Amino acid sequence: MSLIRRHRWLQGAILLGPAAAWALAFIVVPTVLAVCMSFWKMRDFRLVKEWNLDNYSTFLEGDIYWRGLLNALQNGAMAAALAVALSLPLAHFIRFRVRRHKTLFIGAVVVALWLGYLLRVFGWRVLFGANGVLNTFLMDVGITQEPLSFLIFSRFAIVLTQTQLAMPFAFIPIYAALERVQPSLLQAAGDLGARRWRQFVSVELPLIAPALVIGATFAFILAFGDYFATSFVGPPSATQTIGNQVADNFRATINWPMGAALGTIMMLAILLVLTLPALATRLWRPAGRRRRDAAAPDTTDEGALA
Amino acid sequence: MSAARAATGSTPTDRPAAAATAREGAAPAVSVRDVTKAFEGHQAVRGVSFDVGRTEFFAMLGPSGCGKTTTLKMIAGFEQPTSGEIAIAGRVANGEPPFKRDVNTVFQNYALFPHLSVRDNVAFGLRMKGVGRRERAKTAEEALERVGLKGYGRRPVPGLSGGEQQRIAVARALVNRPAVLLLDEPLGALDLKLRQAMQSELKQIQHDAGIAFVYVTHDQSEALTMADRIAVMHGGRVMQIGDPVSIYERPENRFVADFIGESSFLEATALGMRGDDRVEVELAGGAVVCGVGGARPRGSAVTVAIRPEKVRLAAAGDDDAGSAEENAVTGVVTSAVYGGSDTVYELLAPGGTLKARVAMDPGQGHGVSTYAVGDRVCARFAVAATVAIAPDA
Amino acid sequence: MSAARAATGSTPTDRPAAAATAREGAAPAVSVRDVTKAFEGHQAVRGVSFDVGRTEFFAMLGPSGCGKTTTLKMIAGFEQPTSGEIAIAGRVANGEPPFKRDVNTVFQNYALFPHLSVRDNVAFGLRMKGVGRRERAKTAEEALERVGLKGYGRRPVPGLSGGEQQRIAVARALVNRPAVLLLDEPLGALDLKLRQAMQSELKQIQHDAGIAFVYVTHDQSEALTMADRIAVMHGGRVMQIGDPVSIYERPENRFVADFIGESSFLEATALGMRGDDRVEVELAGGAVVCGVGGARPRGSAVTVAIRPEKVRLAAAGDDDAGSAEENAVTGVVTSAVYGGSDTVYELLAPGGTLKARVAMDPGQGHGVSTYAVGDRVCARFAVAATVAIAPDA
Amino acid sequence: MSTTIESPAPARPAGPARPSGARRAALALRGRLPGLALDGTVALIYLFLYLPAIVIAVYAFSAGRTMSWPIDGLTLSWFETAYSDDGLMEGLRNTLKVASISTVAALLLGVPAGFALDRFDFPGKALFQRMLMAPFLVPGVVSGMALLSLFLELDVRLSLTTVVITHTTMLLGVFVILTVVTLQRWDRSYEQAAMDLGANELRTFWFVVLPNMKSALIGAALLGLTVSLDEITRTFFVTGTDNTLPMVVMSRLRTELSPAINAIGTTIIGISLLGLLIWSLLFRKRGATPL
Amino acid sequence: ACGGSDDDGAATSAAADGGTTTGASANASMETIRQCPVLNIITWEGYANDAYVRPFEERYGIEVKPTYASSDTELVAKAATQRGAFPVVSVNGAVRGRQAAAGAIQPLDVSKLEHYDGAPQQLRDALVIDGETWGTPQNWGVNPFIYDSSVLRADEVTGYDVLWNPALRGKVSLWNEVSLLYIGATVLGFNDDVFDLSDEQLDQIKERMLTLAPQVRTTWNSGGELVQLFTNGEVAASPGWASIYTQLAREGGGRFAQAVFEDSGANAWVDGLGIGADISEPCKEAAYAWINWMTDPEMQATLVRETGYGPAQPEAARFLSRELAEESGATRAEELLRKGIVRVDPARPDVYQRYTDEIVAGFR
Ligand SMILES: Nc1ncnc2c1ncn2[C@@H]1O[C@H](COP(=O)(O)OP(=O)(O)OP(=O)(O)O)[C@@H](O)[C@H]1O
Ligand SMILES: Nc1ncnc2c1ncn2[C@@H]1O[C@H](COP(=O)(O)OP(=O)(O)OP(=O)(O)O)[C@@H](O)[C@H]1O
Ligand SMILES: NCCCCNCCCN
Ligand SMILES: [Mg+2]
Ligand SMILES: [Mg+2]
Repeated sequence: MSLIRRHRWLQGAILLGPAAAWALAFIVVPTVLAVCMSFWKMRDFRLVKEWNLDNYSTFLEGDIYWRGLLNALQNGAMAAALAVALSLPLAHFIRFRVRRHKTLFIGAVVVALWLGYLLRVFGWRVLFGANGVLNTFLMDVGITQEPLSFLIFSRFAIVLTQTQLAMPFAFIPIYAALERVQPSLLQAAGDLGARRWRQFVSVELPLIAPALVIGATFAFILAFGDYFATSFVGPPSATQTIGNQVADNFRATINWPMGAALGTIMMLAILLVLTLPALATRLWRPAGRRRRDAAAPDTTDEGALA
Repeated sequence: MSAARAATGSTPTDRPAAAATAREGAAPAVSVRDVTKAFEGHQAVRGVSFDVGRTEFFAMLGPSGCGKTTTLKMIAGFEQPTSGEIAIAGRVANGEPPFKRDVNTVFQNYALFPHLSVRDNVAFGLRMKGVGRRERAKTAEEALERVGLKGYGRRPVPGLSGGEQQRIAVARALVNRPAVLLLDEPLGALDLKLRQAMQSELKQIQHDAGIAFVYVTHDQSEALTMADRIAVMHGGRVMQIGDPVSIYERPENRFVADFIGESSFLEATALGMRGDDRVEVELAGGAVVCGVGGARPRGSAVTVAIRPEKVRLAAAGDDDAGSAEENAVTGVVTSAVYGGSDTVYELLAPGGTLKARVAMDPGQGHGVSTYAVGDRVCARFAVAATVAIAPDA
Repeated sequence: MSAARAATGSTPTDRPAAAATAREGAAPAVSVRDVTKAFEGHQAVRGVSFDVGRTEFFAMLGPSGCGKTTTLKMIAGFEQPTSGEIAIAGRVANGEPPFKRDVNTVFQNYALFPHLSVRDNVAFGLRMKGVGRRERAKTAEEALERVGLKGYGRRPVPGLSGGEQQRIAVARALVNRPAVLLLDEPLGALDLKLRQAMQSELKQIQHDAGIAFVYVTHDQSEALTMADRIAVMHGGRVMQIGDPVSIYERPENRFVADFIGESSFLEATALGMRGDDRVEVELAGGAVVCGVGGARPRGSAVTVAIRPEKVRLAAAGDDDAGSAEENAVTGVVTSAVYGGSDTVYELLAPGGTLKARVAMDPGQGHGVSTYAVGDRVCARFAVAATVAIAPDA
Repeated sequence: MSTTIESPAPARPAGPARPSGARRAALALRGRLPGLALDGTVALIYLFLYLPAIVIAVYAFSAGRTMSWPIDGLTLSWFETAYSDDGLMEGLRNTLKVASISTVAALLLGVPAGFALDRFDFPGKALFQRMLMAPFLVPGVVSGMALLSLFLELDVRLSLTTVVITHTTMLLGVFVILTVVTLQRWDRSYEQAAMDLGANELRTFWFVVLPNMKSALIGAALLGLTVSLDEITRTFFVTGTDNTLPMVVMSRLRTELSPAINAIGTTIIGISLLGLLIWSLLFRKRGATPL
Repeated sequence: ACGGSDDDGAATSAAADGGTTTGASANASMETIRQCPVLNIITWEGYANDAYVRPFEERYGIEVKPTYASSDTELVAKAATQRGAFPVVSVNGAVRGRQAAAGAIQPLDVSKLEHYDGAPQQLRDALVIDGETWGTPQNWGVNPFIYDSSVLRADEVTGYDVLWNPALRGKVSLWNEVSLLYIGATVLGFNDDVFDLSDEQLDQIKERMLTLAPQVRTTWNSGGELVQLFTNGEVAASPGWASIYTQLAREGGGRFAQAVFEDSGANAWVDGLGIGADISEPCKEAAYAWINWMTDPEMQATLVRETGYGPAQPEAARFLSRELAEESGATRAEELLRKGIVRVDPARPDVYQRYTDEIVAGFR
């Protein structure tokens, strides 16, 4: 009996071993290293392993870093809200209204990604430019005299592109959760007098609440860390995001420790943002007990995020 | 189609004016008129008509895929008929969404909301109607009490047993005081004992609530014990409508005879009438028997249906002749299966295989089979228990 | 525990040497010895012992959650017993993985591999044994033919009906020629007609294959009609083991009497013995009846169990006395439920409620209830059909 | 694209004898309105998702160099330019190489691990799962930065290998979780049936579990490829002198903005959409969704 | 100018037969060079075009693989984080110090540079620190101010003050780079040592530059980006590069004009070629071959035609049309550079970068 136990333990170790080793080498060690590095400094463009808090005090003092963090948080929040808001009707439509070729409808959401992020951002820029399709049309028709300038190099453009960037990633978990909502539950609600909208609000939404949180989280993280859209279509003031600052410290100013410190701060920010919805979900369900019901994504989904 | 029409025994569908008149005064709770439903070329329901009285317990009975659920859904408003008309409490409901219909449904899988507590499930309909929180809670608790689940209000739904969920689904529907309650195999998932307990409970609830129940089941014994009237369905059509006794004792066609309870079918040829509703036939193997049935042209093929439990057996002897009230055929036992309270024998008889379910003689203690395979026996069954139907009807 | 031990009627578990001896020669196909299984503190099986003969059809019968599946899984090797011993064809199997045991299982949900064709499903076991492709295909086709599914080989599994899947699952298991076939409620998902058809088919297959079947079911009529021997389980224990007739006619405790078929229970006090195995008791309401049972101290509480179908009713009259062979009690009808082939009456009788299932008189055509609620009737039932058991046993 | 959208039954022509006909038609229309509004919203959402692609495709066929409106005539020459552009083609090759190797590597590491996580309990399991997801959940800059720190510290020469390592690390957690989630929905009795029929653990996994995870694995692989093909933020940190297509595109966008890039993008999305169409027509019957 | 400089004839044939080294040693060095699997070059876009790369690859039988940096800082960072990856590193006056300090490049062996002496002294000096030669000049330029002639008249464009012209409201673009500070310094007259400005001066610059906010539509990071901004009508004026103007002149149909503020502190620069640290011997040989290849006067002429920048070898003028020789300032390097501010490493690059970021972040 004990032999079998050990045998089974061994089986687990063999299956888990490679992934665990990989994770140790490429997740744990780099993270620890990056955190350590954030307490070191550069001298003459070379890394010096002298422990200090300078990078963090620079962060605390530097107005520009705070602005970078706030910009990123704002981007994340907007994209999360909009990506979820757009994913919901889409997912609902595919789940409950599309009968055949669901694959096509779902796949089309993902394939939109395959144009490549850069080209997608670029496409918006072309579309919204002063000589772009939209402005030319508006001026030809006579709706506007001058090109609309808010369309591009603006916060509006950032929100638009980042929402588009993040939407498929919000859509996937939301659709997966909706796929597990039995239509009979909505029918039951209708039977009990709920109009379509109430069916959606009172039954559908609560059932997929955890997936909404997951989808919003994905969208948030993508937009929070993104800096291509901001520098491509944003106003100059928005080009400073904390993600951009991390990148610049590595790719430009060669201040790795500062970059690592900002990266560490990003990790902390994400951790905070991730725990908030987890707490909220726990409060959301007064019934209390965590349970695996028909619609909620599996606990591991939640667990991984919480 | 013809079977269905004939079976309704009410206003023919090609005279809508008459139907309209019927709606005044005490219109039926549900009136289904010549309804069909096609799914992408597949006809799920093919011209179904029936009325359900205001306080009637009406069962739709039939094998899997016969269109029961589809018909129920059309009454509830989840599906729209391809043709035909559905009226609820005298008002044509075609095109109306479910939330405007004065019906409620108990779903096959209960469809309780997993994110709500038991009480919030029951109170859902009231909430949709805008009833205040306090009153909602009170009414829901009362409804729970009525189905024997007092004190369950705060519990979460997942984890409740099938029987409990079933009763909550009923409470959730009844709390809205609908004119009609639709139930789709509400007991299908429960085990025998619980099913039996719930059957009488539901019957009681229907009686107390004083409303119409439309009850879908594929379990004939459930339909027989619970319903005031039964519509037997097959392949999207209604094969017969009637009260349990007439459905059981006077099946109109082979499908009903076979689906409701058991029947043996013997092939025969019509000889002539004996009285108004008795027909005399000659079994394929030679014996002459008499059964209940309408006029048949002499020489036409007839099928004779006999219920196994209506057959008495005796060792074959000299006096194996029938009488005016009782048929008698002689056959050879080909199998005998012990079943606790009875034994089922199969006889090779003229016209086919005749089954006899012989109850233990109540006076006798142990269940020991009386006849062995190979024995020649005489089977007797009342003329009143013999039904002559059209072959393959 | 004690019930289970007493029931096995074979080698007591505290004498393993004797058990070892028994294994030589024709050891039983399966031998379960004092097996328990605990899941995280919850005792699912509590000391179960039984033997299954080489060609026996053995049923495990009991309500949901009584430990049937768990016991079966331990035989199959999917679970390991917490204590006790399991031997297959005389060889102790504890600790052996399923793929080394000479048993095969037909799963409750069939567990047919959805990614394989019907033939590849059936041939799976052969493939694992390294049988060549040609021979595999041939053997699989033969097995399919045997279960009446000739020509189904190339079909994909999803989309097959329940009955078809069930037969494929049987073919897939049988093709490996196991010493024992384990079946976990194989017919649970089928509807009544199909279930009955499959019952005789399975019985036939078992007979033809000449191997042991261990058959789990919670349907008593299934167990009664199919099994050579039945183990009735309850709460992880075996309550009684025996052939169908003795289980049905001589229940050893209230659980069995109630679970197998229906029983009425009347409370009584022991008066004394009448002969070897007849005990005379006085019902709580006063009447004296006699039943089958062992010695009881005078004055001790006794429960008397009577099957509804063993009770005959007559209008209450002057000669309502019992005889040496027949008990008689007088009661008032409190309910009468028509059920197609019979009517069930409930009587308020001395000692409790007495049910009587009165079959339609086969000589009578229509099922009309003979007695109405409130009627006083005399119920008669044979002494041989009256079983005296310990109260709450 | 023959797709069917569930819609309420067509309104029946109201019979002449029925005064309720007009009201019923109005009812039917009103009942259909919310559905139509949803259809419209969804059409707009797809348009939103594909607008950039449409714009890029239009300019891929536009003769002019500058991307202003209206376009200056049509041409296919940008496609020719693109396909004969060594830099772009090499980028494309590198991208496909990186995406496929890291997807396969992450599957090989992640599926067994997910399997073990489904079967075995050990202290810290939840933490371990979360840790695996971290590289996917943390912004790309952070995980790119952390891995670059490692490579710098170890003095590893940046190359496609470091890119593959980075992508594999990013995908690993996703695949583990997908495996665990799939297995949780998987009926164990299939495995028991296989063992019952004589298959040991390994053969059970190979012959029964794996084939049935196929669609989940295809979905995972597609997701992996999707994410890897388009990865820039992490790649940016750890790439050496060999570049993936997004990196090439980025450097091109910074300099000449050749419409050849539009041609590449148009080609990729065109082929993907075609593939998707074929896939969904082929697998229509099973209704298997890749995700 | 010391010995070793080639005569005209030899230089002319350099491109054809691989330089002036004798046959035997040439073969030996060819052998060595071929052992360098790939010649990786990190440089600006435009400095590794097919026009130079293809014939070199044919000549030496090895592959040249350019990696492009989009900014000075990226040039430093990439070479520093990937030490040993790039045998050839683009070095310029503004980054040589950081590149050297970070250990990204190694000092050159001047004796192996065939055309070193052909470059004007001022250009060579721009790449020397403390007597060590870190790069050999390749190109130079004075950054022009580019504008849309339909928005500004030429006579309005006299200095960087023009950025504040009301006609340019919302139509200005700026290079998102520390050169922003140099523009501010010029406008404020801090011409003495723009590479070592004090915090007060930087604060003043920041304040002044932020008054540009209403004028600025967006900033640019790369030449291609600015070309798009102009051609798409997004902006009407921006400081730029000669190569950008060259491109705009080709595509814009005379709409765009440039002005070089020779007398009011134009940004001037010298780009050179250096050799990366930690590279193998064969690749080092190949790197020298590339440097000699690119500084050969005839190839320099090609470079002028491709980019529009001034050639580091005045000799190149011989292979250029008179117009182009004039326009590129081929023979006037020292004169033109003296008027502009030739960029060198700032004393405090991180502080400069922070001020730049803060200014940009203050635009809209
Ligand atoms: N939405 C649908 N699309 C296509 N066919 C359908 C649809 N719903 C039902 N059907 C088909 O219509 C027929 C009748 O189905 P229905 O569900 O009404 O049967 P049922 O009598 O309720 O059977 P069961 O007892 O199995 O529930 C079946 O053949 C079924 O496959
Ligand atoms: N893996 C398990 N972990 C914990 N408890 C279990 C497990 N398997 C079964 N049980 C419990 O053991 C008891 C017996 O279960 P088992 O499945 O054997 O019942 P059963 O007789 O087959 O019932 P059914 O008729 O419902 O299939 C039940 O209470 C069940 O909840
Ligand atoms: N297209 C080539 C661009 C080269 C620009 N060099 C500018 C150097 C500034 N230090
Ligand atoms: Mg149904
Ligand atoms: Mg079970």
